[in-house]
Amino acid sequence: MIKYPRMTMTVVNIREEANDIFTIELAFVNSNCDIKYFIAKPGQFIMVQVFGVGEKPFSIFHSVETSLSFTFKRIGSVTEALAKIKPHDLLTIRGPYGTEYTLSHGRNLLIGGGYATPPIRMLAYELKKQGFEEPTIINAARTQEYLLYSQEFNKLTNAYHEATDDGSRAYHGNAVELMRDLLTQEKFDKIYISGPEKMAYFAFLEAEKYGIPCEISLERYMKCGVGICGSCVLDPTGLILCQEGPVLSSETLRNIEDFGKLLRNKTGSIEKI
Amino acid sequence: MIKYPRMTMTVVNIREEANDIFTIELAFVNSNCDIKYFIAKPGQFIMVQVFGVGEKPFSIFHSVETSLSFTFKRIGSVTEALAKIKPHDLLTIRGPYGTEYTLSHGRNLLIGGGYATPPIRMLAYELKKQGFEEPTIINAARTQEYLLYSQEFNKLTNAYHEATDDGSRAYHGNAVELMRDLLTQEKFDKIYISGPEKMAYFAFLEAEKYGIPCEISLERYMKCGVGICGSCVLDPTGLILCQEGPVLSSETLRNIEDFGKLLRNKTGSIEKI
Amino acid sequence: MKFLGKEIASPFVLASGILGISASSMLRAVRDGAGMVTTKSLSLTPRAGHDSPIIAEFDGGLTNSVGLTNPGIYEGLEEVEKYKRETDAPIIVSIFGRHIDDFAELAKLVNQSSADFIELNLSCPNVEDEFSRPFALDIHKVGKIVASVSRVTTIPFLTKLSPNAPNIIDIAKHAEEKGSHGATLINTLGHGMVIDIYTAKPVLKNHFGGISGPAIKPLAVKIVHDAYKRLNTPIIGTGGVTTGNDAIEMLMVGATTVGVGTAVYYRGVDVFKALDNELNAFIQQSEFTHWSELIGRVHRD
Amino acid sequence: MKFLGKEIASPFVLASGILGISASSMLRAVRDGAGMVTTKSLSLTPRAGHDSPIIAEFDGGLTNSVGLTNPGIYEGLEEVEKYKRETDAPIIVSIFGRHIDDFAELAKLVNQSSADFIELNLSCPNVEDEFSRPFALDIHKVGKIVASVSRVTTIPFLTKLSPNAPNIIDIAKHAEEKGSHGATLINTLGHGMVIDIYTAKPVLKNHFGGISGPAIKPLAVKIVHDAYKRLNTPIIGTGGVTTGNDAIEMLMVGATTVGVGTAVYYRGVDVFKALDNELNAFIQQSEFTHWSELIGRVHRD
Ligand SMILES: Cc1cc2nc3c(=O)[nH]c(=O)nc-3n(C[C@H](O)[C@H](O)[C@H](O)COP(=O)(O)OP(=O)(O)OC[C@H]3O[C@@H](n4cnc5c(N)ncnc54)[C@H](O)[C@@H]3O)c2cc1C
Ligand SMILES: Cc1cc2nc3c(=O)[nH]c(=O)nc-3n(C[C@H](O)[C@H](O)[C@H](O)COP(=O)(O)OP(=O)(O)OC[C@H]3O[C@@H](n4cnc5c(N)ncnc54)[C@H](O)[C@@H]3O)c2cc1C
Ligand SMILES: Cc1cc2nc3c(=O)[nH]c(=O)nc-3n(C[C@H](O)[C@H](O)[C@H](O)COP(=O)(O)O)c2cc1C
Ligand SMILES: Cc1cc2nc3c(=O)[nH]c(=O)nc-3n(C[C@H](O)[C@H](O)[C@H](O)COP(=O)(O)O)c2cc1C
Ligand code: FES
Ligand code: FES
Repeated sequence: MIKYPRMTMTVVNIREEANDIFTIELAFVNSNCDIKYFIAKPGQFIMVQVFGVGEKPFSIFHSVETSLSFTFKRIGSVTEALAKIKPHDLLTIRGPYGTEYTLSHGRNLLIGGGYATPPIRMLAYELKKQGFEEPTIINAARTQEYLLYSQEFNKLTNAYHEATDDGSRAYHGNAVELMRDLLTQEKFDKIYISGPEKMAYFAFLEAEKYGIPCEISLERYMKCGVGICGSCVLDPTGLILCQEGPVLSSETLRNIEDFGKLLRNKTGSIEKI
Repeated sequence: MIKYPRMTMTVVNIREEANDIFTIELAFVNSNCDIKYFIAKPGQFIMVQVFGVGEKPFSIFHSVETSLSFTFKRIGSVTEALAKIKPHDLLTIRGPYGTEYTLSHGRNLLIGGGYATPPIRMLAYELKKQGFEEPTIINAARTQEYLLYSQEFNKLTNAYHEATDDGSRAYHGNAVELMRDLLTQEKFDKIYISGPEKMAYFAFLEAEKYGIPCEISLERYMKCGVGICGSCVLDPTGLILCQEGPVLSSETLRNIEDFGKLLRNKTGSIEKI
Repeated sequence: MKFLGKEIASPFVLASGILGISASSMLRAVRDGAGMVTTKSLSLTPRAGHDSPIIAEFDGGLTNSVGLTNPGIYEGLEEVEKYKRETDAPIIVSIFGRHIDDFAELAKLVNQSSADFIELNLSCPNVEDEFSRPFALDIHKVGKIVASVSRVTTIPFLTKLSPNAPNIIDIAKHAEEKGSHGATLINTLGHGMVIDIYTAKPVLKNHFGGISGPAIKPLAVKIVHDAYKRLNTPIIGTGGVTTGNDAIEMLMVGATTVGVGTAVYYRGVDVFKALDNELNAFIQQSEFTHWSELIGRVHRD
Repeated sequence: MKFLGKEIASPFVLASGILGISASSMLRAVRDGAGMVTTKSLSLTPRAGHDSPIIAEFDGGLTNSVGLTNPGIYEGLEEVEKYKRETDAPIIVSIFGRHIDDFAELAKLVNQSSADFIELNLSCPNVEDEFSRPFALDIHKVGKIVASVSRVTTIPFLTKLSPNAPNIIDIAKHAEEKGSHGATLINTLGHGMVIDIYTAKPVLKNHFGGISGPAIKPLAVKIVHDAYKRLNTPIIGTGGVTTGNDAIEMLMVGATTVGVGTAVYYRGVDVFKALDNELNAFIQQSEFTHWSELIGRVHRD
């Protein structure tokens, strides 16, 4: 009995979304594994392994029976190797792991920041597919080159907003500032966030002021992804992010003192975010 | 994943059927094991372990959801220890293992000899339960004290015959001689045999003369009971008796040169039967 | 029930290296029913350990090459203080060193903390290339380390040994004679390798790792069984315990308490609750009244 | 594909001690797709071995204490003759002795038979009490036995070693230098113990036994991997191979052929047919054309 089988998958396609941001599409190779396919939920992640280089967690961006995709930013050794991948190469993954965004009716605000936007994109598609109300979407990035999926978001909702730190496109400012403006004008029932933790943290504080429940996807250094190495644990509750996250609700986040402030690095030492 | 779990069972009852012949009834203890119960088929056997003494194969004599029974003759260390068992003691068993008698319509002759009669008793009950025609039964033993289950057989069929080697009761002679007599008078479609191998062998030869198919239960020295130690293998086909027997058909037996002649002892050496 | 003088609420001990980096995760294990916890093995300076993948599963357990990732003894002991502010459940601080002398230095630091016990990890098989052969294979080195730690500590300490040493029982006895107050048996079995057949490459980044989980349970049970006959000090029986029945086996052969590692992988951190329930269900149906009566049962009569 | 000069139809080898008492059962394995078979280990005189229970299953494999049951070398070699009359598939005669000198005496007898190869079982962990520590733990004794066998034989012989020796690779190399023509890696891992918790007694009559099956696969794979780097002679990679994928791992790390033991317990004697099919399915979907191309693949690039 293998609890979490590894799957060797074929690279169908790799494309550069923006400078240093790539999307890889993988196809299941039927014979390779007991698992013939899986369909992941928005918010869930996979561990992707490049042999000889390493294995890192990535959010699932798109998932159907035959294939799945993830988007990544080139920042270190594994993402460097991934950026060099060619179609027909093999990659080994395990997962999907972790919690998902829970879809709910009402006026939803979706906020995605930088290369952490993929789960928000997947969530927006899922809301549409399942016939939920059109959400309001904020997509924020440093500059306009890094605004991922603009065209798609535009098609998914009429209430699509963009923000760039440098004002190179649309709203001049960050996601939280834009959100703050929106909240003064509109009422929301729920907010979904995926982005840099500082951004997510301030967005959460803002939502708390208005009493709007959030679901926020967090990232931590994850070595095992399956709840044993302890590197992703959040204080003081001992929440195991790779299993009980990455998507956390406001109730949970209120008890996480680390949120927006501290994380553990490769050695397990506590660092400021 | 355990392929063949061991079950610790409670002794409900032990009774002496005849001199040195005992029957033990065991009850399943629900909490002890993943297996809550099993129902064995006539011909199958279990490995019974007396801790600190040893483990030996025994035919199942009676099997219902809550309990099972086996009959044994006191001849060596394990049966010696079994004879001393008291109600409420624990015994560990594994199984049921092996092939079963296949029930068939028509005129059936059942032949049981000595302490190998239990599977024949179980078969007779099963035929009755499933509404098959009343079989003819031959029950043979050295002396009348060793004629097991006489009353029950009498109730199970009107065509019940007994034989004793010393003539102390009923027919004076062995099972094969009685069978020979019967075959001259009656026509049978199938013969089921369980008894000492020499007896079974000569009964088989007799049946072959008349072209009547048999199913015969054999015994060999069985150390593992699960097809790996090789001690129960029959030449020249390499038949693994603990798995592919103990019940063998005439077609199979025709190819077994060892049948009635040779067996392997504790060391694996070949001995004459 | 007391273990080396400290009250424990259950026989289950979170094994070293499983979630033991932060006070918060260890407190969680205690809330979930662990009687005692062990920290991740701590060294004098922080270590990043090996790159991922650090675990490769096979049919029967895990191979791991975490490589002793830890934030170092100083930060580690801060977590111990956080932990002790919240609970009385004993905490064992696991330490390991690059050199023989490191152990005494580390033990001195732990001795000054609120930790209840020390565990000497002499046997991690994941850093051989770096540290040469594990100390636990060499009876003389083990004796030396144990003696040096014994001289500088006042709190009890345990010695954790490797099943790779054919003379593990002799080594455990020797450690006891040199002052060890208990033995943790066993560490992972070294080394295991899992190959990805589609790429013809080892799955672990470090190529091989220590073996844990159900696969090593009969080995651990045998070692604890033999150690019980020779030792006068308590044993934390560790290796493959995944169910209450596994724990009962471990206690019966002579473990005083039962270490739980890989079971957290299979059953989550609330495995401790499940193990407690499974153990209690057995006790209730048996002639026993407390789990401590199971200890060493196999050796009776 | 040839193994030590003899043609083999598949890489799968019936491991010693599994059904290998009679020619008939070994022929069955060959009919079912085994490329080669190994006899039960034979000694100078017949041995009854230990009393049943001789196997105790656990979650991950078997512990066994068969205790080297065998009808003795003379009767064993009669079975070899029967076997060779029916098939060209090579047969390996496994031998073991109580004393160092027994091996040469046994090897001489095998050398005069129709056997293709000899295997020196230096490592059975089930008879320690009787024979003191297995020879396979002592590099010098192994060297001595191998040299003595080398002097009296003309047919190739393999040395079967124990994973309990931390220096198993050095020992395998030493054996090669002393004349061994190949290595069988590994024998069972010793010792394992399985406890019946309702009676608080060991399940095995002999209390403990050697561990086999999936539980030891990563250990066997690592040992074969390391041995391949050091040895110039072929390796029968043995330990836990249960599926075609397991066999592929074993070949890729460097096994020339693959021993199959406990898988017969799990999947029956026709496991050889299943393994052949699973291996061939993989080959057909891969860039390879023959299984022999998999050998040592992990060491490329
Ligand atoms: C649940 C989850 C989902 C993720 N999804 C995505 C995704 O969809 N796309 C994407 O590009 N990235 C994602 N990440 C982050 C991604 O795992 C890291 O970027 C990855 O470590 C990069 O690997 P590398 O070897 O290229 O760089 P590394 O050499 O590992 O890292 C480069 C730098 O980033 C830091 N770092 C790495 N990982 C983390 C982390 N998790 N938290 C904080 N700092 C870190 C390192 O300390 C180092 O300074 C996700 C992480 C998590 C935990
Ligand atoms: C499938 C099967 C079903 C069986 N069913 C029954 C049953 O229902 N009742 C019953 O009493 N016995 C049965 N037996 C036989 C029973 O297993 C033996 O009698 C048992 O070995 C006795 O164990 P012991 O330790 O008391 O005697 P042991 O000391 O093992 O044996 C005493 C003597 O009997 C010989 N012997 C033991 N077992 C066998 C054997 N299988 N074949 C040939 N010689 C043997 C020994 O060599 C020795 O000489 C069955 C055997 C098999 C294989
Ligand atoms: C992922 C992982 C990390 C481990 N890290 C350590 C460690 O840092 N120090 C240590 O002494 N043992 C470590 N071990 C060994 C365990 O504490 C335990 O001895 C071993 O895994 C056997 O128990 P188990 O089968 O219950 O896991 C680790 C084991 C695993 C699986
Ligand atoms: C029941 C049993 C009996 C064995 N008997 C022998 C033996 O006589 N000689 C020997 O060299 N190895 C013996 N072995 C070891 C196997 O040949 C093999 O090396 C070991 O079991 C590992 O392989 P596996 O996991 O495929 O079973 C025996 C193993 C088992 C399970
Ligand atoms: S990444 Fe290891 S516990 Fe979460
Ligand atoms: S009894 Fe072992 S093979 Fe049949």
